[in-house]
Amino acid sequence: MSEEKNIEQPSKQAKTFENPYYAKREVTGPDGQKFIVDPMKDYFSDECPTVHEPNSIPVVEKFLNWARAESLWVLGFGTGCGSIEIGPLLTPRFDAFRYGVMPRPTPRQSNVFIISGYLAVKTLKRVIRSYEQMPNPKYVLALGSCTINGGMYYDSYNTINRLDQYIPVDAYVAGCMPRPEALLAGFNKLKELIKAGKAENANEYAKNFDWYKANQKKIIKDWNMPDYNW
Amino acid sequence: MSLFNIDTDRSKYPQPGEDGKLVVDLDSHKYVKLWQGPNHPGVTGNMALELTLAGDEIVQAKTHVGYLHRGFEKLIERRLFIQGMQTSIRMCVAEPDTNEYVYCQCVEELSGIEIPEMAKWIRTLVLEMSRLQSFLRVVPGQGGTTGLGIGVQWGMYMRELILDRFEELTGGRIYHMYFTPGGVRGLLPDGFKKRMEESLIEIDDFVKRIDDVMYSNAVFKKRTVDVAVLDPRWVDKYGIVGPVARSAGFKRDVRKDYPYLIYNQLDFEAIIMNHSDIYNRSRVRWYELQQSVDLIRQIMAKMPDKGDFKAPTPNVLHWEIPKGEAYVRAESSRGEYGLYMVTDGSDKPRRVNLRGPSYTQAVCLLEDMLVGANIADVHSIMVSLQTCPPEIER
Amino acid sequence: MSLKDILLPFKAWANVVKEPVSLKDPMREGAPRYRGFHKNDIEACIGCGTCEAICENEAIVMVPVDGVETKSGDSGLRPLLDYGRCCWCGLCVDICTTQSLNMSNEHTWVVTDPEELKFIPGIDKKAWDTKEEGWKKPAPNYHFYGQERVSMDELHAEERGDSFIEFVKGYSKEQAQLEADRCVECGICTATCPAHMGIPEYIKAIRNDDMEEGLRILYVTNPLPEICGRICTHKCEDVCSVGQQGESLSIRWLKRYIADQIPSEKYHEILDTKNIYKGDKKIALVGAGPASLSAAYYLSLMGHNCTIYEKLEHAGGMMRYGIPSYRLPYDQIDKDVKYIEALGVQFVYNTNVDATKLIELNENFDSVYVATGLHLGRSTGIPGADHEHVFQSIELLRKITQGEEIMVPEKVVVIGGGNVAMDITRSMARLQKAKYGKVQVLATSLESEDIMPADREEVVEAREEGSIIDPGWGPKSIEIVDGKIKGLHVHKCLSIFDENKRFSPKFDTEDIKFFEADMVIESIGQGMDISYLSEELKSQLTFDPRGRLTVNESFQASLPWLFVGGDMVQGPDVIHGIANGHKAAIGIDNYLNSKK
Amino acid sequence: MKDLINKLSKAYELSDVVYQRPNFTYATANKENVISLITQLRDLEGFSHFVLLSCVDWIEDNIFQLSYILNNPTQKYDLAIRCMIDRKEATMTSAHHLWEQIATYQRELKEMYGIEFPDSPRLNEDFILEGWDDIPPMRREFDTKKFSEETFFPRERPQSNDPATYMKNKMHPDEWDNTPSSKG
Amino acid sequence: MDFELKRLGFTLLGLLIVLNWGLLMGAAMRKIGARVGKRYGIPWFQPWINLVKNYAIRTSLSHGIMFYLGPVFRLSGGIGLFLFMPMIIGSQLWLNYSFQGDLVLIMYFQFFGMLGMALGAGEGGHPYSAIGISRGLSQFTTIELPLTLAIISIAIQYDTLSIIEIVQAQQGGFMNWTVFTNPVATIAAMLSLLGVLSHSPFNLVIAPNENPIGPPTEYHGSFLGVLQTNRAILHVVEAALFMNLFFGGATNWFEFFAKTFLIYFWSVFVGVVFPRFRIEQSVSWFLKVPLVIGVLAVILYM
Repeated sequence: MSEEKNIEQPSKQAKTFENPYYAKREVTGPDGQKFIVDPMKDYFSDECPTVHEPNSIPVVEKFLNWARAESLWVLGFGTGCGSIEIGPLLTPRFDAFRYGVMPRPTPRQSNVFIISGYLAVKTLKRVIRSYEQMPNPKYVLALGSCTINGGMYYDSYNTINRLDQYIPVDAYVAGCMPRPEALLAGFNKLKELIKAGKAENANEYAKNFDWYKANQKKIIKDWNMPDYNW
Repeated sequence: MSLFNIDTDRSKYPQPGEDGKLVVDLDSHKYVKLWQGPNHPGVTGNMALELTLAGDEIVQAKTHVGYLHRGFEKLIERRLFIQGMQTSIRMCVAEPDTNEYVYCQCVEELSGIEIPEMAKWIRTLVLEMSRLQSFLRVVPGQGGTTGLGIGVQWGMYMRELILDRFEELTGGRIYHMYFTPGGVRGLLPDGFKKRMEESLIEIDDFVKRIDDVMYSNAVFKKRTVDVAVLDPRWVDKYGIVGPVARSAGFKRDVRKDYPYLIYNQLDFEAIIMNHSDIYNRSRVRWYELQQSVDLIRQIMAKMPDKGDFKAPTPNVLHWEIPKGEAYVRAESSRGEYGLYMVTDGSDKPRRVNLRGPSYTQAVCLLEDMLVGANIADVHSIMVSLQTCPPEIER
Repeated sequence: MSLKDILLPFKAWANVVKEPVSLKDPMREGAPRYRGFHKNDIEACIGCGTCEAICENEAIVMVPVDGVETKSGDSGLRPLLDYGRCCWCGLCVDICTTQSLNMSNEHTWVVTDPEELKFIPGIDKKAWDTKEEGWKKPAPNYHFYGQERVSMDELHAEERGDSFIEFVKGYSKEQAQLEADRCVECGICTATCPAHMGIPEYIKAIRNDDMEEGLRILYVTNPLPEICGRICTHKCEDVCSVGQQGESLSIRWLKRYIADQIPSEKYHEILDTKNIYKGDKKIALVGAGPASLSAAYYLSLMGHNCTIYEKLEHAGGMMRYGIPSYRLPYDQIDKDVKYIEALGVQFVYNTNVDATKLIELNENFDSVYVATGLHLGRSTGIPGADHEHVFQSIELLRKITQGEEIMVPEKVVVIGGGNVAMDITRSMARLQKAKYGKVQVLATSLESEDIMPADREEVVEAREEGSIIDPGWGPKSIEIVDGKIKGLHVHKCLSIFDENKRFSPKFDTEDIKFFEADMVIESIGQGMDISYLSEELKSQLTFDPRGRLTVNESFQASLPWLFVGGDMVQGPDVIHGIANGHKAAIGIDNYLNSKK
Repeated sequence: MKDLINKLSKAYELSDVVYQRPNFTYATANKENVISLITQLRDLEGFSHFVLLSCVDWIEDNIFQLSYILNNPTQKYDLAIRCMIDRKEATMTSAHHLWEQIATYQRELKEMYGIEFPDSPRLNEDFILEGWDDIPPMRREFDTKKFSEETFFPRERPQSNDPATYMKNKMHPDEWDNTPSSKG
Repeated sequence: MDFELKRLGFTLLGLLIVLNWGLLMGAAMRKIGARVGKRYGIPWFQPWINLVKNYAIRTSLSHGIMFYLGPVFRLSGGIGLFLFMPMIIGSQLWLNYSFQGDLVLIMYFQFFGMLGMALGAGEGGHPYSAIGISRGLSQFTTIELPLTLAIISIAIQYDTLSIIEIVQAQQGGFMNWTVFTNPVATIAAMLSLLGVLSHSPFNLVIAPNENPIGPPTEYHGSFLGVLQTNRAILHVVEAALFMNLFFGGATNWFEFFAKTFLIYFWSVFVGVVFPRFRIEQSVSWFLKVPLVIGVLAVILYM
């Protein structure tokens, strides 16, 4: 294989990632007034997350946790192949509505984030944004091998291997892909955790914010968003 | 040709500037930039549309994909031929068996293996079942995009019945991993035909109902008829295949044109319509759903009961295939689905390239078709083209 | 838009009075074929790691587990499943050589700690271990690798029956590659082979059609590939994981195939032994059998001068004088021996080493290696065994191979069930066929058919050639009438070993048989001749209870200059001889280096 | 099919013609001729359906193979035109004016292989990857496993054991290695 | 006890009843809808849990004062409607604060919440909120038109703008109900009820597919809780308005529950089997069909 030596290795592309959409710019308003727009400040809030302590009265907290457990609103973000099993889950065969599970189209109103399998780096960025927009308390249910240790795509250059490095995870469901039954079991586990007061990962995220951010920034090259995007 | 009288006047839309790019001055306050997706129920799967709106109307659309990119084609270059089977299947999650088939067929063609008769029948059966379950999702799904939820509910239940049959036959619910280079991984279980027939009877009933509730629905018609009409000239320009091309009057069906497996022993005709709006595209799929049911019945009636289902292959752990290249196509529910495989004599493929119908339909066709559409129709249009992001980016 | 279009959709309301189709309890069982979580039959599993090899996700890791011993044919490793990687394709089940790995139809497992999802099925007890249903190998004839041996061209029994020409023709290239293709490269054979040959590696070389690489691999551990490729006792094939369900790989024939492909002239070039360094150390080796040849080969490579002393006129020892040429032609022995000779090893033939000579050797050489083999026959000692027509198989075989005229009667009975017994049986059959045109040889052994020590194919081939094999009988007496042997009386053998696993056969004296014979050949084992050890030396050496010299792990006897090897130490087996020759070579080298 | 190839061979110097199936043919054309060839195929020979534009990396020969697969929907046959381009200066004439979809293929090839197609629309926009700053990932020299392990830190697992080595170490710990490199 | 104080007490009690009835009715309708889709649907107590859950959300993030006030406006719109809506005819205490000419005020309050929501959601900054609001306002304007015409028609018919009087005029047998005495106005009003209760085919404003959730996209936690509370009240009160105007009102709570349920069910009955109109389609539909009927109703009673 002496020929191989002759092959010139292309140098790594040095790219700058600047989206003009997010750059500071001067804008003339309809009334002719000029003003500066800084989307990174204006479109987002970059306030750091805070720890929200549970209610100090145990009985109240227990009651609230019961309500939280019985009303799981799922963010309808199909991140990977596992999302195909969310359809059957919410339709006649399995009818998860019976168990208080309901899809919501906006992260603001969701409590449960189902990471349905592999996450491409590009999706991870959106997942982080969506996760951060979800209100505290929030729970993450990770489906399938891919979120645990890379699964099928352990050697792919574009999918992450371990989800818990980037956002805290409450429960993992084994399978590739997990069946709706397994997903329901995942919800049951989540309910158990919430009722026991063990699902406080939103606070964990706030506490270890720097660690999570460092991990996230390590692989997302085109960051282009404030550190915390409310 | 008055039917295809498309409004080609785009003078009110952004015009190309000197460098050929459209000038959309967001700061002029004439346009709004809106991202639909990836976290949005109104896109099919995990993809995003960057829409520029003037009011409710889209003046510019860009498709953004890559949210599901796993680098399959790179990964398969690292996989043995037997291992590529379960990697390739995951390229499209909505209808995985076609992936399996084209992959296995490529390997078989390049290595010169002829699969046994029984395997051909079972493969055809599985492919048709796979088309059927995909149609059961997408046909009522077209109603779902406009808010008709009950069709989706029924359809998903019917799909569950097919998935049950799949589970029984193949051992998997969604990813069947049932074809292996050389044949399939088992015969039909006992009583399968009977249970299949029971499921098909339920589906027959569903077909009628969905016609009453969806295709005869005044509001549904209002939302879909004459919306997002496909110019027949676009079919070749964009490389449109499958039901979308057929609804525009192009009789293109891989099963008829390039018969594979045992499709030439089955009795069916390609379904065509001659005005491709959302309604007709969905209607073609509805007819094909019935056709699939019929084909499954034909297959089950004609197929032999017993037989070899796998041809002997070399030891799969070090199976080397001589240098060559092959392009194999099959008809999926979305149309022609092809795999281009190049081998170099080693035990791993040199290059695998998948050509799914969405590659053109969801990128360049969608980008052009959305211009002038109402944003409320974006999801309908995407579903009517059956865009599937994982097969675009793989 | 018509009124129908407005009214028809309301038909959907008919459902409201029907019972919903939702499952009351959604936790269903998987289908009988469902590919759920793994289970493994720990007893049946041999830890071959084929599952690991086929797993594309590297989800399977072979790990040692407590409670499973590493033994011949079982690596002691068991698959650990990582459900952070698994994709439930079930290929590991399909390819499993023992069919011990299966999948249950259990499909629900939720954890909070992902580390729990790594487990060893069968060892870590799981709820689904007892489930019957789930994915199994789809059909008995569904395989991922060939199950049947590629048959080798050989002469038919009629053609071969009367000549001593080698009857197994060897593989053609296509056949060899087909056979090599069946290998799953598990490597279970490697540790089992006494010489630890790189079996999967050289089989791979066959697949790649790279014979030179193959030969290099062979010579790393075995300098007699032509010989071993024909007559090795192939312990490797007994443990071959491919043989768990189908026929084990013909590892021996493949080895022979490699050696056969390369003419001896090219050996030097391929093995890169043109200019090997020669030091000043001298070693004498007694006996030119496989052990000595092997030791001499490796010692030469290490740069030592070797001289082999052989009593008979050719090298090869038992391989030449004990094994009939239809199994091992002499030119093949010569091919291997010549190459060793070409490395600078000196052969001194027709020289009997006796007690004085041995002392002389000790004085003239730096070290002496003795591997004189087992050349004395053992007698059954039954009444009539001292008759002149009762022969020892070893003796007869030597005479046959040396071309001496021996007595060939019409009816022969052979006592013994080992490979040597088969050799003499088949040799006698050939001689009889040549002389009388028909075969009347009968072999009987103490062991019953299933535990006969001879190789299966030897027995089968012997029967093909017309010999009768009637095992399970213990010899009682030889009937002699008028000084001529009439036949052999036998009685049924019930068991051979007692509860302490000591040799103590039990017979059913009621159940008797009589084999007619003009000649009886005893082939029940061999003994060694160590007359060349003087009493003085013997007193300095130690022996084990069975009368064998005790040696350390590098085959050094209690006298540091004396190394012992071959059949004398480990019993009659060529591959063991080669292996311990190699070990002794390393030992001698170390000894010589330390002596400096 | 053969007639067509013979006809085209004269004008375009086709080589390496492989008749894969009765209705499928592969042929290699020169880099300079390819665009005019496929234009002729589209306009005159009825190959109106463009199927696929793909690239194969023959790193040993230092070339990229571009494959243009064209389909004639009326005659129902396919023709794949291969074209070899230099790996070091990977540039190819764009064909986006022939079929709208080719622009997408070219965007992908630019991103995945780093092949330039001058004048192809939106060529330099991110298509699938986002913020990629390594060598183009589909090139053969890009080691995806290494990249993945360095970037995405997989969970630790026990070391796997090779049965042969493990058995030997366990059963015969002091005996020799059988790899060809160590002689004796 | 002072009558006014007592009335206040009864009004608050009525509000509680209406709220719970609204939640229960919502759950019942969802269960019925689920049955059409061949499934069981949510448990009947799910809305209460959702409400508690939403109020228990710890994060509460405001995008500005108007964002905060939006749900408050919306709730006051709903409560305002309730305050001036007589519940049970025949009991002085369940009439709330209905007074002469309250019909006009009720028409105003119907729009009031919507406008408050518009301002609040607009401040949220999410483009989908803005799109939802602009869609919602344009659609609601056209929904109001036929409703207003129908109300004008019955105002002319009964010659009053007081709901109590309209109800009392319908007493004495169901043949006296407006639905029989003025069917044209009833049809116009019932068609616009479909829009008022924002069910299919007129719910593009909050459609998930076309527009994730519309105006409340940014609302979460207790804000959403307020909106849900309002929704429960509003649906009952709207149904009560139609009950009072067209179906003879209620003389006891049982009648109240039955009638509001059926009126509410009407929108579900249509909503389940029809998909959504686009906004311009629904606008033109309201302007074509109910508006024409409404004009007809007015002309008939001119």
